[in-house]
Amino acid sequence: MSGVPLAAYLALGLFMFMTGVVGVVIRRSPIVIFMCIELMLNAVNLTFLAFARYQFSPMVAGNSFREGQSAMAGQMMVIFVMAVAAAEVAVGLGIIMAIFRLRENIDIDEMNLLKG
Amino acid sequence: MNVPLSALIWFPALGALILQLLGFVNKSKDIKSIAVLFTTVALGLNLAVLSKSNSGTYLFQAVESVSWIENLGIRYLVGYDGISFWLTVLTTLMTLIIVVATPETTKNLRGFFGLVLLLETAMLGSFCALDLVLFFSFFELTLIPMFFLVSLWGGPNRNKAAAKFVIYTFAGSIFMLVGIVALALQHQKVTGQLDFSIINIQASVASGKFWANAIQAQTFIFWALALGFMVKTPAFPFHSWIGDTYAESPTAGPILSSVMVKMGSYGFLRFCLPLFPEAVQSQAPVFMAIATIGILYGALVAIAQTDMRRMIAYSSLSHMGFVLLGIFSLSYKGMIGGSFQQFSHGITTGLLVLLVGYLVEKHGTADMNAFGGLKAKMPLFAGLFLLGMLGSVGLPTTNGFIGEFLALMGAYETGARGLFGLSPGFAIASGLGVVLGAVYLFVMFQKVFYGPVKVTEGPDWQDIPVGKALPAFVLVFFVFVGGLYPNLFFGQMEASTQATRLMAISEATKRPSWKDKPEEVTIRVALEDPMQGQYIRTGSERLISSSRLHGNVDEKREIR
Amino acid sequence: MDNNAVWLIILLPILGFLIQGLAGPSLQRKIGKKALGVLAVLPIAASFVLGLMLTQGLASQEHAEAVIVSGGSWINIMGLNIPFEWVVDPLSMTMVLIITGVGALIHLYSTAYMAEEKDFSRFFAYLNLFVAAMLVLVLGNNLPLLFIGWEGVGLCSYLLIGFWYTDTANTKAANKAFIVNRVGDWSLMLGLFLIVVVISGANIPVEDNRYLSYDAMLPALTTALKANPAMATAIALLLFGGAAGKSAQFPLYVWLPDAMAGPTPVSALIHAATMVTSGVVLLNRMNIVFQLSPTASAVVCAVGAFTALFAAIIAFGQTDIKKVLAYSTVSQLGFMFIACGAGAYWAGMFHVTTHAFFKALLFLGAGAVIHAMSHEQDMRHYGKLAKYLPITFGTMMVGTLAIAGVPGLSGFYSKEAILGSAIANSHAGQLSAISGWVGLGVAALTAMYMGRLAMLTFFGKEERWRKLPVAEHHDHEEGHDDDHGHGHALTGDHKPKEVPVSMWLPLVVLAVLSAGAGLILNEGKRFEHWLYPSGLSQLGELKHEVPNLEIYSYIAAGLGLLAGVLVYIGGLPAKEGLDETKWARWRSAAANQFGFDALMTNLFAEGGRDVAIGTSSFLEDQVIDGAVEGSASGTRNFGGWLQQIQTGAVRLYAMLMLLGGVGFVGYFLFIVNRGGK
Amino acid sequence: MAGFAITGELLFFVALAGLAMLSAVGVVAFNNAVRSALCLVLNFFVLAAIYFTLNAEMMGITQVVVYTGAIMVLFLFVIMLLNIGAPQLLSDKKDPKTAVGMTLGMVMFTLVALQVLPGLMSKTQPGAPNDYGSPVNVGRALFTGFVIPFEAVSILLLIGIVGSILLAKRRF
Repeated sequence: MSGVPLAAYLALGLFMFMTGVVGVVIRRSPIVIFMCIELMLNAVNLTFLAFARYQFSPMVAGNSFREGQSAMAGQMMVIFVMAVAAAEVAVGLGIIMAIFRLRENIDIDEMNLLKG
Repeated sequence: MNVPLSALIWFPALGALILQLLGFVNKSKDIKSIAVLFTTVALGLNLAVLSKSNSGTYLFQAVESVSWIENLGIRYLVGYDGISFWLTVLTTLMTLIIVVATPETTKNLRGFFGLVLLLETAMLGSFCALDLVLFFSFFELTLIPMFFLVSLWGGPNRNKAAAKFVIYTFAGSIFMLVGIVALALQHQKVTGQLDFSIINIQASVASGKFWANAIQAQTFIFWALALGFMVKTPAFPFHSWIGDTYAESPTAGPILSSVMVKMGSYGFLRFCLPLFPEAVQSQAPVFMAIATIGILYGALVAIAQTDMRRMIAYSSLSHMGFVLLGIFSLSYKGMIGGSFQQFSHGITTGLLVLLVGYLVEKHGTADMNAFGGLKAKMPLFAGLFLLGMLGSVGLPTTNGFIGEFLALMGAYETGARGLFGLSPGFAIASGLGVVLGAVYLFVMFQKVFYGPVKVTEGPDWQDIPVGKALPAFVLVFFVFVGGLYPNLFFGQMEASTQATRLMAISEATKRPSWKDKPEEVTIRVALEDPMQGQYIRTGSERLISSSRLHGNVDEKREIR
Repeated sequence: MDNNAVWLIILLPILGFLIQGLAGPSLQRKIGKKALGVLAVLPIAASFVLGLMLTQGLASQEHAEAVIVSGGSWINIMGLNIPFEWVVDPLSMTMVLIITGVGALIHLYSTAYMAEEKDFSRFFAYLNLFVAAMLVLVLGNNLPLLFIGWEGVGLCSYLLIGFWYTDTANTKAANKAFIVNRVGDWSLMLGLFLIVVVISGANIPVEDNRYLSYDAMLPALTTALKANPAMATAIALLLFGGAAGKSAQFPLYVWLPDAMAGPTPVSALIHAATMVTSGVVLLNRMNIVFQLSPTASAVVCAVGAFTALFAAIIAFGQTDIKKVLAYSTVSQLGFMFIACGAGAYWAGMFHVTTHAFFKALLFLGAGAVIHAMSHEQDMRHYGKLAKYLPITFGTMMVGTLAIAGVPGLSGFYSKEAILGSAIANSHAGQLSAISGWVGLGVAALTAMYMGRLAMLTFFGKEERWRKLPVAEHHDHEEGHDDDHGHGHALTGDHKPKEVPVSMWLPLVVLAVLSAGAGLILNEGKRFEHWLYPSGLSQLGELKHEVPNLEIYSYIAAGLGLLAGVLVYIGGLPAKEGLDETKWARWRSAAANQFGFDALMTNLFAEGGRDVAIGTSSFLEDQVIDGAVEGSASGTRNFGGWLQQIQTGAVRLYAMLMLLGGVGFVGYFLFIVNRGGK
Repeated sequence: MAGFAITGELLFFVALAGLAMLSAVGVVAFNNAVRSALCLVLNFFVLAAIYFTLNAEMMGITQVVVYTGAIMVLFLFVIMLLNIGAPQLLSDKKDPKTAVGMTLGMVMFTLVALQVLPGLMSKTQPGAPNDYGSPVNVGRALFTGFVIPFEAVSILLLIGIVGSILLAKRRF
């Protein structure tokens, strides 16, 4: 039904992922870095769904998966990624708030508590 | 009463757990009473298990085998024989002594006794484990309680001492683990079965198949295991943890340690000799040299110490040297002397440490220059100390003499006959250690107990109360029992010691095996000397009397 | 008499030890020192009586045969069986009689000598234990039992020398005695091992695996050694090394003079009469080994002769009355070893016997003098004591003449036997004859320094202690409980008093023995036939007939005594102790043992301690522990260096991660994939 | 390149993809955090649309609800709370990291794209049934085969809630 090749979805996913990676590296604001992480997660989600749609394999692993469930497994992963992302954002933003309250500054280059 | 061996091994750990859970018992006196109860029961269980012992066999007794990690061929396999027999007694006895001798004023008594009991389980487990992985687990389990005992109840430098002890011992064990795995893989290579049971591995070794194409590997694996045991024993030059550990531990530390070091020498007897016959034979001179250097070096360094506990630590190095000397003489007398010395070292060192601990408890120092003329104020204490000291220098009629005498005789004999590339020089030089042993102990005794009284103030300068001296009396009793009636101990050890020796020195197919059928168990003649290619008949060999063996006794082989 | 009584002989003193040691202090309070003293003497005396009865039984036989009383087993393992077993034979019974007889007298003497001592029971506990250990040594039928006694007497000697332990010098002397003895014990132990190795190596059957029991061992050993004489020399020398330690032969004699720090009865019992002779007993027991090795015998002779001469010369330099007697003991022990080296073992034992009598007498007499002189031991403060201490004087003179070798007294006969057999026998080659002649010279020297001792103590022109300052207040009667008698120095106004009966009675008995024993025992070679009924027949006949030897001996003793009397008749030569005369240099050199003791001390005690401290502080702390600590700090430093990478800049981490990712992906996609194709 | 043809669907996808790429670049490129956030919202919407083209309706809906509805609101809320309007606070200085990071990103993109994508160009026909993304099917899968992970995730979310409350409290 579709004339769009799988590779196109993957290319889009890859691009978004790399954009996110570059963003994490070059931006100093922790909030933006967080957004870039969300970007990467979404790129992964896209990839999952693309494979779920195109790479229909009858069996994945063991006998616990009925035929066709690999398609469902992709979607399930997406749901879980979303849940994890939600939790992560909630906690992460909470941390940023706490740090801001503590230091009145959220420049990531000045957070070096990890310095050995 | 039929007590399973596992009940003995795990009872102290159970006791430790119960002690932690009895939260409503808060008085330190009650806690101590409970701990005494547990350790007494453990000793009782030990005797109950051993009362069933058959001294005529070298096969393992009270064997229990439970599958543990099936895929890897690891089993919970425990049992005892004549070599571990007295070591388990030493463990339960010394633990009881420690618990009785621990003053009630010790902080956090509950935790303290918990760790001591846990350590008891670990040590008993090490002495009874017949599966290499199980042995290793128990072997390492001893480190944890010991670490906390030193680091929580120790002296001023306790943290460093505890870390040094654990890391050093652990570093040695790593090699051991590698050796254990290599051994199991070799077994798989030979028989197709991955197996960590020493009974099976030794059976394969005894048949000569095991090392048939791996003589090089044998030496390497032997050294991997030996390194771990050498650190534990301790053997020169891997001994430097012992001084700090003795000096910084609470009194219980060195006493426990004096039992724990037996795990090293026991390891040589239990694993190295039966499993690596060719390597043992070829490396015997190295170990004899190590033992000799350890004896002399330990004594020499002990002379220079001013801290009594540190001195006793180095004397341990010296005394354990005699154990190694006896074992690696590969002569029957030497090995039985070395095994006996293990027991007597535990007793005499325990006694000395206990008494020094009393001084430390009262005066906060073990520096011998801080004391003087104690004999005038504390005659009973001085008398007990003197007796312990006599045991330690190996005066005849004390247990120290028997072990050293037989170990030296064995070493001399093998050396004089030139077997295994040994020379009598090892025994001659080691004998000098007996002289040096007198030097450091007697000089220490003179400084602490003789001369003008140095400090007279304070109420603490009174004699040790008889009640507090009770553990010391028990140990003194054992010092003389061992010295005057050593046959009590030899009877149980003979069959296993001789079998272990023959496992190490016989030709491949003539080696005894722990898989021999009980009705075929025989101990061949004492002076049988496979290395000379003949059995020496002196008309004096005494078979272990046939009544003590299962079934009938083989007639001794005679090649003339 | 049932031979099992031998158990009683040993157990009685042990019982005494247990009573004194465990219940002593409380008994002392309850029944007093007198009764406690009786309790201490009784076991020894009873043992003596039992010993006498056993000897009776033994002597009544035509040929006294060794009886072995076996007890339980001690060490019994495959290939080695060491039971508790006792041997009743002439040699052991002779020693038993000496030990218990002289021992009982010394115990009796001590009850008075130590009467003012607070630790009364401790002293007797040690003394009883000593007797027990000595009995084990001589009665044991195997070498390990001998070794028990050997080390046991060493321990008792240690405890007794350090009896007054608050004085550091005493305790150091005690340590020295024990440690030097241990050097000898080391040698003895190696000898034991070698015996086992030789017998088992030669495939000689030994009954019941009793490799070290005399009766089983000696025949086997003889056979084995005849095939391998080199081993005989090795064993003999190792055994002699042990004997030299215990019997204070050069160079291991150094502990004996220092051991005089102990109470005087101890010096008499241990360091004169019994313990130091155990070396001779050992050589007698193991004589076959020495017979098979002329080389070792020659060494024994040479060491004995040298020790005899060396110690006799040193004795001239001593001013402490006990030290003179100590060196005299060393010198006399040298005589005994000359005899053993020459193969006349019985002569050695003969001298052991007579020496036990007269040397115990001399020591106890010296003790009486010391007791009378407020514990002053320096002969330079004595003089003209004969009139104050008539009994002591009389008995000591008997002892002096006996040791000097005056004919008719016991010392003459035993020395005669030694010198005669040494000169006449060629077993040890030329050395034995040389030793004999040296011994004759030493006999003269002995007479001379004993004359010196007698003159300085009992004769002279003046009572020299009168020159000492007068005490400000004298409270002699208060006793010396706390300071063990060292606090009351001899003062100018001191009046010596004769000792009480319990002290002079042993002196008289010993004097009688010293005078008569030699004559009686030597009659018709009685002693030789008693000890060696069949002779050492398999080893060749022993000669000890030397023409005119008696005359030489008369001359030696006479000249020596005369010289001693003439030089010292006027009391102390005016310049003794000062270094202006030509003799003074020699005298002080002799007093210092020609620097030998200092050399040994520097070399082994000081040097050894330096080595130990050096080892500890350098090898142990720097190298071995240093390597451990070094690896720890090395790891820490390396970690510290790596730590610098941890800047804490999160973005840098991210960057590095990305870099790593690129590298990783690149590696797999290009290198691995390519390689795969 | 069999079966590969320019169809309406492809054009529609290209348009959506372009929008998604632009908005993604916008997230990184804008200095102002609010603008970045808005770009991200746009990106999420577009992604939801793309999910619909993949027949994953349920996922598309969830994307809108969870991401744009919940997460992005949270972001904007925080930005507002912290008052990050002041541009100097968050504006980035010029930094070598920018150039290096971008280069590395492009290298990585090229590497992966060149290696992975060409082999998959021919795959144009979907394998899964068309109704695989319907709420019915997703729900059935979620509550049967994947019920344990689902419950685990619920616990995770609970922990997240507790954690964020704890962090947000002024005093601990």
